Amino acid sequence: MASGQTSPAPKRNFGLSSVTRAINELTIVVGFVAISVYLAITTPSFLTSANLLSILLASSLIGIVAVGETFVIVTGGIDLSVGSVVAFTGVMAGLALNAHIPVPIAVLLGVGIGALSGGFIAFAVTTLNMAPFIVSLAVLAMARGLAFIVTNGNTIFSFPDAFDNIGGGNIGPFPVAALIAAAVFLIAGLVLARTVFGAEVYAVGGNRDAARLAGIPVTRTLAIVYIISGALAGLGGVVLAGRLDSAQPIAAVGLELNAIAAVVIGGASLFGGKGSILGTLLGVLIIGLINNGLTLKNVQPFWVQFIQGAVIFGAVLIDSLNQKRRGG
Amino acid sequence: MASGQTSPAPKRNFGLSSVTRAINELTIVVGFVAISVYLAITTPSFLTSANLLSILLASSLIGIVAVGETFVIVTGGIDLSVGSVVAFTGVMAGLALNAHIPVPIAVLLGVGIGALSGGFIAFAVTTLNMAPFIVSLAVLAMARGLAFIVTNGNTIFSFPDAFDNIGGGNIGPFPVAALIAAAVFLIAGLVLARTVFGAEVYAVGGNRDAARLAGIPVTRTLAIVYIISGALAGLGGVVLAGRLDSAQPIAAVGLELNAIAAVVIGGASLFGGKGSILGTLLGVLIIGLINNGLTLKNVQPFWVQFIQGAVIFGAVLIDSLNQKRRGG
Amino acid sequence: MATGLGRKTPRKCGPDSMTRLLEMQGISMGFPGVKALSDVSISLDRGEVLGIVGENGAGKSTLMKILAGVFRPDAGQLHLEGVPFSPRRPKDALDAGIIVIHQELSLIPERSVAENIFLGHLPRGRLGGIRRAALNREASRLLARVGLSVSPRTLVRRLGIAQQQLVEIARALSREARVIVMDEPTATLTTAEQRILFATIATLRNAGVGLVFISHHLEEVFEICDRVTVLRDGAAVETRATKDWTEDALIQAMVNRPIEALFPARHATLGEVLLQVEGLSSAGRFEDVSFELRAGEVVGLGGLIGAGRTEVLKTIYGALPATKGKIHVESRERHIRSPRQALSAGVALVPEDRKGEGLVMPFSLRTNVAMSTLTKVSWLRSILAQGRIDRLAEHAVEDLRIRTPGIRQLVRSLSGGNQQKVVLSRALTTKPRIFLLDEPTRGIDVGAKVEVYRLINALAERGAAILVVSSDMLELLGLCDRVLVMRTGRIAGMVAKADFSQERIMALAALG
Amino acid sequence: LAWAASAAHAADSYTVGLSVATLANPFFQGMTKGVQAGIAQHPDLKLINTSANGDANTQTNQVTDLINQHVAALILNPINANSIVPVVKEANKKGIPVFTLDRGAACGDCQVNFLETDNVALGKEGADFIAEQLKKRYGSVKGNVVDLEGLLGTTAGDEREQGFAAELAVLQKDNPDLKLVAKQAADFDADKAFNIMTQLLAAHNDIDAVFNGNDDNAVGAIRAIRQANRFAPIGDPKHIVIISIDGTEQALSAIRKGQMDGTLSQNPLTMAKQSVAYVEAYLHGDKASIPAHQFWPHMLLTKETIDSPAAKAYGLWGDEVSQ
Ligand SMILES: Nc1ncnc2c1ncn2[C@@H]1O[C@H](COP(=O)(O)OP(=O)(O)OP(=O)(O)O)[C@@H](O)[C@H]1O
Ligand SMILES: Nc1ncnc2c1ncn2[C@@H]1O[C@H](COP(=O)(O)OP(=O)(O)OP(=O)(O)O)[C@@H](O)[C@H]1O
Ligand SMILES: [Mg+2]
Ligand SMILES: [Mg+2]
Repeated sequence: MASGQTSPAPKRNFGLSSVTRAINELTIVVGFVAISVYLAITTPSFLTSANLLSILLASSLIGIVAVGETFVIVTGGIDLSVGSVVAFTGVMAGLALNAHIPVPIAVLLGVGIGALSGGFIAFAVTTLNMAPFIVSLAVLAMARGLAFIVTNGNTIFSFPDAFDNIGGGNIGPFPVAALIAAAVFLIAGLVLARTVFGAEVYAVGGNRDAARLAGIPVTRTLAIVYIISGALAGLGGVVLAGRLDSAQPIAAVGLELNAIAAVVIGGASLFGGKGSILGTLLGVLIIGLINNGLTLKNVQPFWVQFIQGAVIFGAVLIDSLNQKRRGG
Repeated sequence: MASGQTSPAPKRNFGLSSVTRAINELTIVVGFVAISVYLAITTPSFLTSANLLSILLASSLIGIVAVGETFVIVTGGIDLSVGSVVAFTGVMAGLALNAHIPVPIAVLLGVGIGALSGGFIAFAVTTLNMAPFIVSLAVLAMARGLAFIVTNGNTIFSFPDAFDNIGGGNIGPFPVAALIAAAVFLIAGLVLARTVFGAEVYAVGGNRDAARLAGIPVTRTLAIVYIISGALAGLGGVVLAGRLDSAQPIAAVGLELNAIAAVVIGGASLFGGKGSILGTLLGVLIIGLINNGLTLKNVQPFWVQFIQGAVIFGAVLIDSLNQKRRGG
Repeated sequence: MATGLGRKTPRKCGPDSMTRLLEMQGISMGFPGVKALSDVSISLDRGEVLGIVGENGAGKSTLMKILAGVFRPDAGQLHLEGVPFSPRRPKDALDAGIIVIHQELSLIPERSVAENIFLGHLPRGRLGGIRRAALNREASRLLARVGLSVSPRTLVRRLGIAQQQLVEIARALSREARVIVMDEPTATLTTAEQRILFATIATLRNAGVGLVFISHHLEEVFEICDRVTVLRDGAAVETRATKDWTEDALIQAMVNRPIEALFPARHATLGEVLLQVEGLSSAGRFEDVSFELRAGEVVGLGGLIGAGRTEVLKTIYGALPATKGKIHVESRERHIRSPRQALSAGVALVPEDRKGEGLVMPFSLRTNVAMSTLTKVSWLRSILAQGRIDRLAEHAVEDLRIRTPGIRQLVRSLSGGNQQKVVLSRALTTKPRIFLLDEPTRGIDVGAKVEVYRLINALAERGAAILVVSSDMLELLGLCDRVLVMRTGRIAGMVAKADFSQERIMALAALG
Repeated sequence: LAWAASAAHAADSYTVGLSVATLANPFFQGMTKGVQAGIAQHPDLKLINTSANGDANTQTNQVTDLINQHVAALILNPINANSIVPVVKEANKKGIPVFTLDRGAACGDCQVNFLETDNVALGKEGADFIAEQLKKRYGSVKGNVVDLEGLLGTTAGDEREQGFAAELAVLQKDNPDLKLVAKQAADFDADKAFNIMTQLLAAHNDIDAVFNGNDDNAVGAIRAIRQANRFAPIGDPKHIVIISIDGTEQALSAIRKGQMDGTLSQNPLTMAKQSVAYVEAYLHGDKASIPAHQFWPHMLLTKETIDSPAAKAYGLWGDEVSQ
């Protein structure tokens, strides 16, 4: 055994994975920039600060929810319940406020109920070993039902200003909701990319059996991920109720599909192990940009859905062509 | 080393697989029977032939669509577009009829457009290597948009009787739509369980790389599966338009989630490789029974969604507990 | 080889027996950052068994995947019976009668054994229906030929990994073959199955089929092959008739350096009992397993496939539930219910199925190595310290001589043996005192094997206790201080070093 | 009418089947409550109530189930006037009288009575209201108008838009400075309206008035104006006129607070009670008093009129329904 044996010198692919990832995100960035430039040129009011802030504001609810969805999707799961949970937590917080419960407690209640609902999904997925898709589909129906049951179908409205400001206030020129979303993105981005927990989330999504045998607390990781998603949906419910000064049991129908679309446009794989908060941010902003463009350009409403679908398709198409070109 | 040496005799696993499968389906059957008995005892009008036929009729649309979804899910894919495709093909067939195109051609047009839309998904999934979830989500939005665009948002109505009979007529005591659904289930059941194509569908879903290495035409199999799903959604669109003597661009919103729920209640796994048409039939009928029961028992509408969610959860829970008990 | 379901009679010899059955000429192939093959030429005659040996990552599997139509070469030609041949997908190769049993198992877990065997050419009846009766009948016949006695209706999911390997072999026999390639078919097999496989190979050879046999077990290569080609660093360095090779020459050609002893000497002193297992049972898996491991001791666990060795290891490790029994680690009773608890009790496991349970394939080497010690390579046990992770991975690459372009290489693109080293290096990061190694040298080349043995010795010398499951009899005898033998879920007996012989172990493993 | 014979039901109690399009909007709740209240006034009537959750096929299935239960009469609030026709005809065949609420069945006399609000008129009056307010502000009908449509493909959304667009076109002919700066579908969804309005406010700093397809759209518009710091009280030259349709509790509250100019109120409660009264009359053989079609009156509610005796007489259903 000659000990001087060397392995073949690393050639051009040292750190390839991070370069690859950067290129991946670059594509989205390019798409993002292209749409922005197009809108800036064709629509005078696009590049005003009021308009740009309005995009951030419009993206804040879906953004908050999409962050939670990112965690879930990176583990290879999916959470279809978030739209219904936004509605349910919104009306619960609203009912609490109408019962003169102080604002901070009502906010905590909304987030807490969201976390509980996430905990329920987590329990079913981990302990009962049920498929996330179907569990969260069941919770989608149950949470929506509960939202109607507790409100008797009525709109709950007229909340204290302190509450409304969470969704509808401004700090300086910045909408509070957008600031909250920014904080959520920042913290989640650091957690997923830089912490032990984040690494565990990726490992569980990459290969659950291997993660378990490597000593990673798979059950705990999965549970936390669904609780995060539920809690953020709860936060979304609070933000939405505040923004509209009212909470409706029918709110946010279909929000989950938009959130999932944003996460996937951002480069995550529904098979798990792949995705990032930065990607999700770009995905959310692309959707926001497009909606903004459609509004600014006064596109005929009939076309809006079609164009949104085409954009989702285009974004993922570019990503997959890129991967192909790189021989992935 | 003695060369006549044999490995230890197989112990408890002779033919275990079919027993397992039978037990699995048995659970659904038991659930199905339990619900039926409960309704029969507590609701006098449940066991009338008119009511039972109405359950079949009510289940026929979701059933036809769920059959296509079963093929897709067994390959490990998913088709979220079916609800929108039902609406789009319905209005296209309707427009054709209103342009005095003969009924059979209008029917073929509806089915054909559905197949085309499935072909589009197939192309994106196979050749472009895009994730089925996101492709079909994009098609969901695009097909819905197209349905609005071609109709200008209007309802298309007043079709020839020959067309309406497809969805709303009877042959003897039997609703034509239910007979069509029965035929679809029968043929699909035979194809999936008994043919080489069916085995290939399972193989592609069970382990795609292995299937390719074994020389199975993976791309073709996947393509056919999405085309089947699209074509059956098209057939669903025709049946629905016939039944309502009208076609609306807003029809069948969310139908995909119900169809997927039925397939999963029927024992299919969203990871692919597992599922059966018989299971899907039971899943569809359970959903039909529950909706019927909720009306017959005059359950307050607010509770309906909650109960539907709870039933989905319960069905899959039983299945997973069973699997656990067997140490699966 | 027709099986009765095949359409034509078996092709014995080509029309022109002067042309070679198969020629691969000047094959080159690169992956991003890796030149896997450069200008490799091999040839194969009818009725010949060609052995291909080489270190991990030498390019053996890549060459065969080119033949199978999985990869397309960057340069080079293939000729089949003198006719140019360029398979674009696996089906092309299969249709031409080239059957490859790939190194990675490729079965459909939720389908029956019979369907898996005939996958891709199921007997088609009217209207595309499957002829089930014929299918099961033919599958039974093939199963008997490979010595696997399970019902053709059993789901593959229910089979152990070795049984699955036999199904793969049966699958190759189901096709009308001109060339059969076996890429490490014996890696998971015990001696008994290996004997049956060799008998089968002999029959195939006599029927005029050309075979390529890849193995890291050189004694097997010497036994079954007519010629042997050595690949090193992507190049074919030498081909000779088997009789012209000696083991030393072969190893020398493979590693380009001399190997002194396959099993290096160990100078460990036995210390206190580190692991004591008493009456351990796991319902339906194994019963009443008791043994102890001492510091500095290397104990083998032998047995036939399906004996339950993997299950014993996984149960001690907390990955499977124990239904009875006690486990003492360093004289303290421990209730280990999860791998996490096992690791913190100082017990590490290297699983046998590295693709399914060992590695996260789409992740980098670095991430895979760090997976068990994330909190230790972080600040405040929660924020990852990238520099520490890099150093951990770099050390792993150095210590175990992992052949990789860099620590950020995806493990998916490492060769099998190097992947195994990554799993081993991860187990080392938790600094355990008790090692449970399940087939630790499966699919590893000789050079790497010796390194693993040295590593095991070094661990033992530092006072670790090591339990090694292996289906390689020579390894058990050469490496271990004593060998426990399992039969159908029970410990059938123990063989002390003084009594070591293959016959003793086989007798305990197989006889009633 | 051939099926009238079944009114000779000898039973002393009748089961009435109700199918509303959805319960996702307070208006339909008002309708359900109105039917329930009406039934409660008649001891001989019992109710089975269902909601179709916005899906025409579900509604057809539910009505089929009700028919198979042999209800004595059906009160239907169809999702779509055309798609309900087959099942209405089915009911006719079985001798079950059908009463339609808010939206009819497109088969003429297949229903005993069709009671609705005039959606086209609502849209038209919305345009007129805006014109009037602008005239007050500028002395002439001019200014920039935003149209937040309802959900496309629904009768309410489409007919209101139709009425609004037609009237706006008429107004624009005489007043070329009356401009429609944006028309977007807000889908009867407050959050969607909020997002669209936020962006429109960023793009146009001179919006004078917003027409809303319903009160939920208006809620979103109001909140967007507040968030953008563009709110000015009614009467202020910078005030953005908000007019919508329905009269939900939240709209009433916003009008009282001066956040919103007005809503064209319907009254689903009284309308539904009336429908039950027709059912009762019909089942007791009194068919002469039942009109085939009837527009239920609507009323413009503004800060001035909302607490007037006239409004009280008309009924503030939004306030009543949540009690
Ligand atoms: N899909 C792939 N992508 C990138 N590199 C690959 C891929 N497959 C193999 N390689 C690289 O090609 C080289 C040859 O690998 P190959 O699997 O052919 O080796 P091998 O001789 O079969 O080794 P082993 O004995 O370990 O199975 C290795 O350096 C490996 O890392
Ligand atoms: N098809 C099957 N159905 C049920 N149980 C099975 C089946 N195959 C194996 N088992 C059980 O699983 C246990 C161990 O199987 P496995 O092949 O993994 O054993 P092993 O000794 O670890 O073999 P290996 O040599 O492959 O490591 C045995 O107790 C056997 O009874
Ligand atoms: Mg190899
Ligand atoms: Mg084993």
